[in-house]
Amino acid sequence: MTPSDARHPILTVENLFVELSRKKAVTPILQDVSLSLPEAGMLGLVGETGSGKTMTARAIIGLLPPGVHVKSGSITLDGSELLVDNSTAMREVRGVQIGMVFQNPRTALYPMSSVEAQMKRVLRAHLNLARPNRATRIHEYLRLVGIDDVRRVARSYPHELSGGMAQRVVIATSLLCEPTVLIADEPTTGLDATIQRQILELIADLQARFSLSVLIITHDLGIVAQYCDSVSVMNEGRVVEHGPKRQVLKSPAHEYSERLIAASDLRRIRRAKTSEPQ
Amino acid sequence: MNAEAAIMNARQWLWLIAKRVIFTIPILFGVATATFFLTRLAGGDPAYQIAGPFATDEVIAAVQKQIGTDMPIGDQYAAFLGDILRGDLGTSIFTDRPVISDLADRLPATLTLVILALAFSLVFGLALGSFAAYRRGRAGDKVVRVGSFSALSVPDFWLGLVLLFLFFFRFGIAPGPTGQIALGATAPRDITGSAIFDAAITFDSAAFRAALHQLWLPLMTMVFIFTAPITRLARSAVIESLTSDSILFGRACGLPKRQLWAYATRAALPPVVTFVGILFSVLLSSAVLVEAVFSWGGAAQYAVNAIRQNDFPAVQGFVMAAGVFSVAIFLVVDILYRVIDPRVRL
Amino acid sequence: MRALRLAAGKLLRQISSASNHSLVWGALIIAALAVGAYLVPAISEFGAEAANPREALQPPSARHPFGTDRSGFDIFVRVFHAPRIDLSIVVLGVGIGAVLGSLLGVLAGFSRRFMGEVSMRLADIVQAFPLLILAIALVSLGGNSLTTVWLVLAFVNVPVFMRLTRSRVLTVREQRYIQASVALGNSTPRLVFRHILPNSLGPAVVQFGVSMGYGILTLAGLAFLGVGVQLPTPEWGSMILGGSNYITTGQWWISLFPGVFLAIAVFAFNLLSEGIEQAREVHAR
Amino acid sequence: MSSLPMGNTGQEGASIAIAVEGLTKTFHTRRGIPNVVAVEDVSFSVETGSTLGIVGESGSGKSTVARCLLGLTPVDSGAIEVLGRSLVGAPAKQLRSWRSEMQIVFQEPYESLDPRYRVHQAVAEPLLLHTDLRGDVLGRKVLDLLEHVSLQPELARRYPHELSGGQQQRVNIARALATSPKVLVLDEPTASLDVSVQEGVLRLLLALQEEFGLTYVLISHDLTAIRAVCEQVAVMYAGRFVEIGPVDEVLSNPRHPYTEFLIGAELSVDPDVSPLAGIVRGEVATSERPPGCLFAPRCPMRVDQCEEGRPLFESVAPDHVAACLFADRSVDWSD
Repeated sequence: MTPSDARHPILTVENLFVELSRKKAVTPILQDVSLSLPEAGMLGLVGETGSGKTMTARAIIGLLPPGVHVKSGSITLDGSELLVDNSTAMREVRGVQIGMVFQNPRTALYPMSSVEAQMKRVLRAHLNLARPNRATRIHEYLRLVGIDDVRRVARSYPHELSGGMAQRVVIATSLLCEPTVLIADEPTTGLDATIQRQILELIADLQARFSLSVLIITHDLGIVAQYCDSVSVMNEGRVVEHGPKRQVLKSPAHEYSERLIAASDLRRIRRAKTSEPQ
Repeated sequence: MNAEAAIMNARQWLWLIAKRVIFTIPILFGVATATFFLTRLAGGDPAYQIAGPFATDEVIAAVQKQIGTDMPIGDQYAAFLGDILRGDLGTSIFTDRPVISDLADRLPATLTLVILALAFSLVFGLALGSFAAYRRGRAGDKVVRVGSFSALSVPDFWLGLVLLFLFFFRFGIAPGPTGQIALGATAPRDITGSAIFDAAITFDSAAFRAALHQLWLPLMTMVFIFTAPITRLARSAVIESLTSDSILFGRACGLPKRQLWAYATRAALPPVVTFVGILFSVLLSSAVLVEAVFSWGGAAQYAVNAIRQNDFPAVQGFVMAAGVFSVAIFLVVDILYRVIDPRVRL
Repeated sequence: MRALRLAAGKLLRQISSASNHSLVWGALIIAALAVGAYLVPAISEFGAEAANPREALQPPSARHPFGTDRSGFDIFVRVFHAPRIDLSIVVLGVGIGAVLGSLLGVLAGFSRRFMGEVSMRLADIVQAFPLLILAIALVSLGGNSLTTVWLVLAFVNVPVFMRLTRSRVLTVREQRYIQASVALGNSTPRLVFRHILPNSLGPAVVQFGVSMGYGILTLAGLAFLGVGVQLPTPEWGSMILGGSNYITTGQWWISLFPGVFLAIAVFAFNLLSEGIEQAREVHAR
Repeated sequence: MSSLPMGNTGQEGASIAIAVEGLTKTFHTRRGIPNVVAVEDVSFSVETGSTLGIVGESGSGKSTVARCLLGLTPVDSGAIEVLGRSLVGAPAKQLRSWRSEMQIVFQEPYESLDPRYRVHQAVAEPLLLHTDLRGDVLGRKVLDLLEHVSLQPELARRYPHELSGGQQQRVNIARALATSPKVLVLDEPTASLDVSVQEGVLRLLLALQEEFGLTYVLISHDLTAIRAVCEQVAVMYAGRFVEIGPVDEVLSNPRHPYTEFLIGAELSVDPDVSPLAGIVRGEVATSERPPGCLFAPRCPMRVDQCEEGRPLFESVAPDHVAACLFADRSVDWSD
């Protein structure tokens, strides 16, 4: 780990090994992954398909897919170890201390209930609020994520919402019980440029207002460059480089990060033809 | 504002139901047409069968005149449709009573069996299927999977016989194949024709116990068979919803297990409900055989006897009635589906 | 001879090491039933239709492993003989229904509009009837012959396959590779036969196993009601019927063994169908 | 009506490969649901051997334009001329034989390949349809094509699901190039690929263009890809072109507020280059089509006049037009 950030880390992952066992074969998924999310900071976790970035997020929140399990390592949230075999304790972490936002907002919401009904269930799971206060809080959070027509959206079913609107509802739901950490797994992939900007600005705004610590998982280096403080680059299940974004993006130390940054800058492949004077 | 929305909503629902009911009219018409032509096509002129193999030409001609088959086929068809619209399904040759009242007497017995079997199979199937889904890959799941897969292959009528042998002949805890009401047993006041239902609504506990005693074995036969496909379907549907993004998000929000199970099971309901519509006509087929095994005396057994005795109008009447019931179930399922799943609503 | 044995052993090892157990076992059981239908009667001392009233209603013994029925028929031989009737009629009936239904399904799926709608409503109507009653009515009114039985099996299976194939065609034709094929310059007939059809038949193949199982049950159910195949022809359903009156007096073997074989046959076809589905999933991945 | 936005691009004698005039397409949906206007009055032309980029967000109608260009979707009105042939109303058989000269590569590399065709079968298909090549000659040609898109010959016997996304897209490109077409429509060819793979595919496309003198239409939502490959760019919003011009000119000097926003919204990999401060509110309205400028409901410069009619194209620089009443003014994003 590079202790480049002076701030106290709220979430740390140390020497995490995760593997997939199917029948007799064991495939390593994550190898010696270490991360450090500074308090009230925004850390970008970048990598390509299959690099293990999503698995890292799911290991943190304790929701690895069937057959995938942690072999060794440590994950601590505000000093306390999360990798203890206790599902009830983990349930008190999810939604309460760590909120999570997924890539596909329209399938993340429960299709058979209205927005308000499913948000109420999340609220009831963690907080003891009187009935009218619940509705007030839900409306308050929907307004917080930039929804103007709160009453209509609260009554809507997920399939009636656009992708951007659904992602706002997902964010509102995951923040409903005031977690201190937000993990956003490709929160804007598949959304249009205009909507992507809206959602990213919203996350940045919420982060500043509530001193949220945000781990943003993405394949898009542009998001890292514009919104994060620091970045960890993953490739084939390993963190190959970590550091403040300026340092990593401007003078990458690892050969893979260098290639990734080069590939993201498509300007380089402009053909010779157009650069000639016409 | 809210009341207004509720009225709007109710109006939309009424309109939807009305639309669906109107859509069934051509299907019912088709059912009637198919009944008429299929029985005519397959059987030829029923007069020959009614009159018997040794009848003279004059007798046949008389029978033809009596049942109307001397008319051109188009006129016969028109007459048949006209009769149906008046609720007249003809007169049974064997019982010499209107087919419609014969059916009215016997259908409740059949429907008791079919509807109770459907209800129990649904409850057991959903429970077993969800259970297997939640314990996917573990021992419990394997038992349910192998069990339900094997049960799919068991012939219902044979199972009925085996159960009779075991519980009647060997253990003596079930009655023999003696129908809805055993000879000499306490019978409830006959209101609908379904012994157990009549006993229940007249609070006749002795008759209820007697009827239940007769009912449990045939019911068990059918429930055993039909729990299997529902279990398999429910299992795969619950697995699909358990692995969906929305359950993952629910878990990430820290929802309690109870809530997640409720989510997954509810999301698995639409395919199960759709399947019930298909299952109903299979259940009616099964009832034909189970009734025969247990001498149940319902409409299905009536139809089989009618076929054996070449009782042409009775066969036609039963096929028609069964078609109408199936269409009605399709209608109910279609509306239920929309109630359950907001995505296809209205 | 030795070489033959070695080859057979190798084949068996290969089969048992294959990961698709359902497919292998389903096929093996069906093959065993088919072979047994000719092998067992050939080596048995009893004929499948040889009555022997002096040995009527005998419980299972070394001489009659499955006992005898009221006419003194040896149930063992008859149970093995039965697939000759059961399997051949059902293969014929369901096979014709499947081919016809799938073809109509492709047409209905491709001509989406009017014809598609009309044929689907016809299928609705046929499927609204309880299948067994329809079959009984048609078979008994149509002269109670074996020809009518397979005709009826074909008839009731047409809508099943039609519906299935149509919905698959409707999905396939919206696939991107179909659009890509049009863009490459495929003509409509070539598009249908080279791209849409091969990609649309999978569910029908899976359904074929299920329909076979259900067809065997239907045929036996008909025979149990005394419709279609009749005693003394060896057939599982009619044999169960022959023993049904004796079940309440304790002669269980007459109905039990035919039922067990009937269940095994249906089980094998269900297994086969599941195996095919598995194989398809592996291929599609 | 709008004027044809692109005339002569300055180079004398350059031939036009694609000419589209007043293209309009409405999708008629089921009763009760309003019809969707996908493309409205779109006109453009592409010079032989050059690349036009069409950029827009989902639902802007850019993919419909791509399909209309190949005659895959019938148009409501307008004229489409590709390689001097009028596609609108052409008989199906004629259209089919023309397909050897115009091809398309779709966004989804896996979904575009028939799952039952091996790689060599997929690449051979257009050759079987349009040429007399058979047997060994055909086989050699297929291997030659695979080599051209940098695919190892061992992959020829694989099924699509046994290939990576980048390899699948190369198969699609090889198949599209098999009959040596002159026009290639690329509908988001790299959108579903990882960045490092994207770069390789775009490089390949450029090399092939150079080698065979291909004319490209590149449909994309990604300005970086457009900037890398295209000479001309058209910006599409809600079914209409709002700005067209040379790519450098349009992207460095945008005259339509929507274009300006799209450029400003780009997130640069360089942390020192910040994006535009303002963000466009709201979302594209899919069903309502007011009579005025379609962008007006979200536009920071909107005045009442904007709602009176569709703004006409205004020429702002040589070959550069924008359909905005304020094409000569820059946008004030402070909001």
